[in-house]
Amino acid sequence: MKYEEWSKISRIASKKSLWILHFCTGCGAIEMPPVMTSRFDMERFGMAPMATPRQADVLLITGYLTVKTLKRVIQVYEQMQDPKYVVAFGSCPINGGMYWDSYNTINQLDKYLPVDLYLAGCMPRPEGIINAMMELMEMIEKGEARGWEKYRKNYEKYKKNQEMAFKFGKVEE
Amino acid sequence: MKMKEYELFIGPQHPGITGNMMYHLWVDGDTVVKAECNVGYLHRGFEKLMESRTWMQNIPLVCRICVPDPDVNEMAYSMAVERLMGWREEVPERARYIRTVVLELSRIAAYLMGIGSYAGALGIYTLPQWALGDRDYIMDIFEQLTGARIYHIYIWPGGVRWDMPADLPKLIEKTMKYLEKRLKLYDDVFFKNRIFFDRAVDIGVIPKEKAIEWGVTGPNLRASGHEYDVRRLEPYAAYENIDFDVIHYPELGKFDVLSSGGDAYTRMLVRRLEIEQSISIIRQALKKMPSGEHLLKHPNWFKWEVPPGIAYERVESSKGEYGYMVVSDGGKKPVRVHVRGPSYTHGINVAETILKGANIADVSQILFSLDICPPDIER
Amino acid sequence: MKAKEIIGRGEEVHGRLYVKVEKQEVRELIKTLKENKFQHFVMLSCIDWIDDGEFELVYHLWSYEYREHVMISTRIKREGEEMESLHDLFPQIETYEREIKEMYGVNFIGNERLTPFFLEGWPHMPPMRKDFDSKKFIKDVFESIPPVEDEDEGI
Amino acid sequence: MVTVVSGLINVLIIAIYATVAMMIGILFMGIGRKIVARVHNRVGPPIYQGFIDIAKLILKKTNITHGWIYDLALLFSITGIVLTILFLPIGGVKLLSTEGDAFLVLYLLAIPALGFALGAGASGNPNSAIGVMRALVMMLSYELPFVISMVALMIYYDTTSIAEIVASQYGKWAILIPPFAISAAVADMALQGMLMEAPFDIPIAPHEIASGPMAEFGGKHLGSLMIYKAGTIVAYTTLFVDLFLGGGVVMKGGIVADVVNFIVWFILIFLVFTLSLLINTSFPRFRIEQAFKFYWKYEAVLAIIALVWVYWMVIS
Amino acid sequence: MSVIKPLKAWKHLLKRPHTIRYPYQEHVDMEGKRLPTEVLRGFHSNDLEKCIGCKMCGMICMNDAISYEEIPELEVEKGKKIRPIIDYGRCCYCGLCTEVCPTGSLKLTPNFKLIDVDREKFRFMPTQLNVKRDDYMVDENAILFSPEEYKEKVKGNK
Repeated sequence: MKYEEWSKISRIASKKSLWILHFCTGCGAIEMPPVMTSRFDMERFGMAPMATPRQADVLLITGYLTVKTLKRVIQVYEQMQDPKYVVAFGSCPINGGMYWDSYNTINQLDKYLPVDLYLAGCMPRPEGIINAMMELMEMIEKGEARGWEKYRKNYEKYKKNQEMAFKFGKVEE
Repeated sequence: MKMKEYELFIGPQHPGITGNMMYHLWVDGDTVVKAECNVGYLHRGFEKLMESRTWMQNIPLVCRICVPDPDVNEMAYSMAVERLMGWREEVPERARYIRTVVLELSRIAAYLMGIGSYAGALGIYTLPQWALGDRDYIMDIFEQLTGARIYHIYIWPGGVRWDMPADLPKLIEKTMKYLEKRLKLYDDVFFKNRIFFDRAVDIGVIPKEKAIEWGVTGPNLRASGHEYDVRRLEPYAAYENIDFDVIHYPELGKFDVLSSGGDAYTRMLVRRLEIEQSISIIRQALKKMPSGEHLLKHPNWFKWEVPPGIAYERVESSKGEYGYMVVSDGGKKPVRVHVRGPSYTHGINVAETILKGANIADVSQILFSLDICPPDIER
Repeated sequence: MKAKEIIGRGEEVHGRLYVKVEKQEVRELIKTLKENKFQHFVMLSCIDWIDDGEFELVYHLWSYEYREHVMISTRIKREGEEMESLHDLFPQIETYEREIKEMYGVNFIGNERLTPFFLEGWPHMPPMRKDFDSKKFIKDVFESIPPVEDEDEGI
Repeated sequence: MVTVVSGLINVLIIAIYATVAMMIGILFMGIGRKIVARVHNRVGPPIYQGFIDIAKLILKKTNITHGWIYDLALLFSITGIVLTILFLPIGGVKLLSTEGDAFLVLYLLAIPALGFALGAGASGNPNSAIGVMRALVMMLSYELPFVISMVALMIYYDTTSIAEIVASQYGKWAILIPPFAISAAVADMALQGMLMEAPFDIPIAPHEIASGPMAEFGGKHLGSLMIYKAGTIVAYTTLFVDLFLGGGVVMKGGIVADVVNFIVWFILIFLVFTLSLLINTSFPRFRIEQAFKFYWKYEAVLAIIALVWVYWMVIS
Repeated sequence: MSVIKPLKAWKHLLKRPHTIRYPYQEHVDMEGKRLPTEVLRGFHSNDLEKCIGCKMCGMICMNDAISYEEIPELEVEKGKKIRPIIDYGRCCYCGLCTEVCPTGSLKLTPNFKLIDVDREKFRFMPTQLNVKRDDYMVDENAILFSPEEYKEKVKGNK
């Protein structure tokens, strides 16, 4: 069994059983319960909410991120085990959304975490979330979801950006 | 032999926490000795943003504060602006009834989510699946009425944005009948369940005499025995000519009173019975709804100046008393908008006092029974 | 207005009793109101009147029996004036004071829990004050952080 | 030479025996999630979801370990479970069941739980420390009624070998005899505790202590933990079926009888597992001291009543 | 306070679950009406001929989501040649721009499906998309209601 077949099987296996971390980081988390429960039931795709980062594969950034949450999100992201994926919901992670001029929210999630997939909608609908998950599955199967490798390679750059955000820019200002 | 106290973080990433906040517990064996709340994970500085937006631009911003129950914000903000503009009596009658229907539908959706997550904290995963699945039918109603599932941007100062379509009352009536049938099943499976009684009675008690002083409002206050409801104390929308009774501690309808009140058991039953009240309110409102205009004429949105003054309006949300203080100096933008989220007192002072002496297993149950919504606290 | 008889002064603004008092009388007023059935402390707000150079602290009280709302408002200087803490009357005042200390920089004497509340490690001036320009803050803090490009795109 | 070959064949049979049992366990996890989903009024995952989950976990790239105790503890529990399965006759096929293995199985019940606790303890997460304490208290509480009901069985059939009990139940299942109906109910509640299904899933409560001992397990460790869970499903339901439902022995005779017995055994453990799952869907979770009181007060009394009744029947 | 009553939950085993198998089955509400309805506030659609480039929508939008771009080859009798470009990394789908648009050319369509890896794809100029319900929706002839037309439709049945 050459390496390609083996990694293909592991990709198909991880595609069919994506475990999502139970962490509502922003206001988009209100559209997760309908997807997780009986009306849309994401478990038929093998997806299940997991309590701890160790067991999770997918980290959902549902909406805006304040600096305080960003610290916890990065801790949780680093605890998750590779291969891990980040999906960003709504307009806030793309370019700041409605809180673009708020002093406490970060505008572009891309500067701090490698994002595998963006999803439009100021609070995407459950159908949108399921579309995004199906898209993520196809990307995993084709091997394009390489966010975690990007994080490993540019680790110092990400860390520098995160530090600047945590200190709210230059301290002496 | 005093066990070494160790600290436990019910952190922002934890299924047993309602939303995005953190409790720092000092634990001795199995009981909590001291609890400290750490919030601020969802602080977007709403009030700072509102000061840099005109009166009409604030409406889409305002409804994003409390996520499970968004219409309450739009209503309170719109009432405050109407009060300042002097439109309080001129709001069309039909708009008042549509607002009542929207608020009650939003309350049922928030209660279903509250009951579902509480039952999940107790360990029965059937009820969250049912409750949140049935909540989705109400989201379908909102989508056809307002054009969006969660953030409706539908209640404007002076009325409602669009009129209610003709075929919607039929759909609302059908959904209400469906919900009533489902509520009977919830009672059999959870509310009359022996283990719910074992786990929830006399847990996290808010004593009746201390409840008002701690600033407890809403279902938690009514569960402690006070018969106070903002819809009855300061009627708004169309609540004067709709009769509903305020559920509070001693009268729990068909459920037997098993505790001294103010505990998690009574709080959940008050929420459960208020769903039935909301269903009957919606039916009466739909029956009595007159025809007519649904929105007052707005001045030009770019040059809209609200006369100076300070106004405070309160609305009964599913979490408690939701208040908006709006201060205007006659300019195009509000000088100050201060939001009184009901979970401000429930989440910090009340939770820290009643978590003392609780068992670790009951910490998440108490927090869910208080139905704390963290964006209320830090806006 | 029943509250007007109890206090004796204040004018009715939009259906609420609005009372302007000096800084020292606030504790006295709230205590009398608390005895006469105004037991529900609604909230404590702080309004920044930057042109008059003052903060306005508004204490909101509500009585369930009379169904009336009283706003007790005092004015304190924007720079360096302190207010005494009233958290012994109502426990939740302590949290409101924490928030106002962090957002406006008003120091409350006697409140020992004025630790940072919402913002962790905030080095700049309190953000809710009107002279804090958040758009400029965004430009030089968040915009100046460079995006992370990948040197070799296709791996 | 012959003994070596037959020895090897024996080892091969035992290996197949254990893997088949594990595969059935993983299949049951998939079917179980489907049944629970149906009660939740939703569709639920495909039947083979258990296999996919374990495959995904084992093929994870990184693997975070907290020292060698943390790694070996899992092997400790998997061997314990496989050993328990080997000592239990499946469908009448008696593998290692000898005299006095009833007590051995009781002892083997404790090993996997200890291995599980060892691993969780080594992971250093406060949540899993609490979870370990709860798991041990749970084990202590459901052992007592289960042991009493087993003693009642042993007195009635005056043997200590499970294979004997299965054989002597050929015509008449033990559950049909009045006193054993009570001890079967007691054993079923204890089974609920062993499988960690609600209302006794206190150690792995996600809402209270972030899935307790399993908080730190991820990747390959979690995969082996799921195999251990699949093993427990088969082992404990087989134990219950062997003791009270005649171990699925319906026909005697050659290969055809073995196949029929195997099918009957499969159906019986499926029914017992489904019953425990359905109880799981309709009850919230006990607190740990309530569960302890439930087992030691109500269950133990019932078990003693059945024991006394059996003893009186045996004397007269 | 009973132990037998909760077992009533088991009768769901015989019933068909009310889950919507979404990508393979339409999202339908209780009365069989297909969702999302025409009223849903999704992506914009702008009739480039009717639009006069008056920048009113840009002024009302508090998220600065709308910027403008010159289209030289547009022949237009009155108004400027600039057309709005909407950045869906800022837009909150509130619809205030459609309420303010004097000529009524800017409308909100029920289309919501936009998923991509690259951030830039979320910023585009909404043209008069003959909004084909995206491929997950079966119904091709999407009736396109703007809030004003919707009001007429509703006013009819007062």
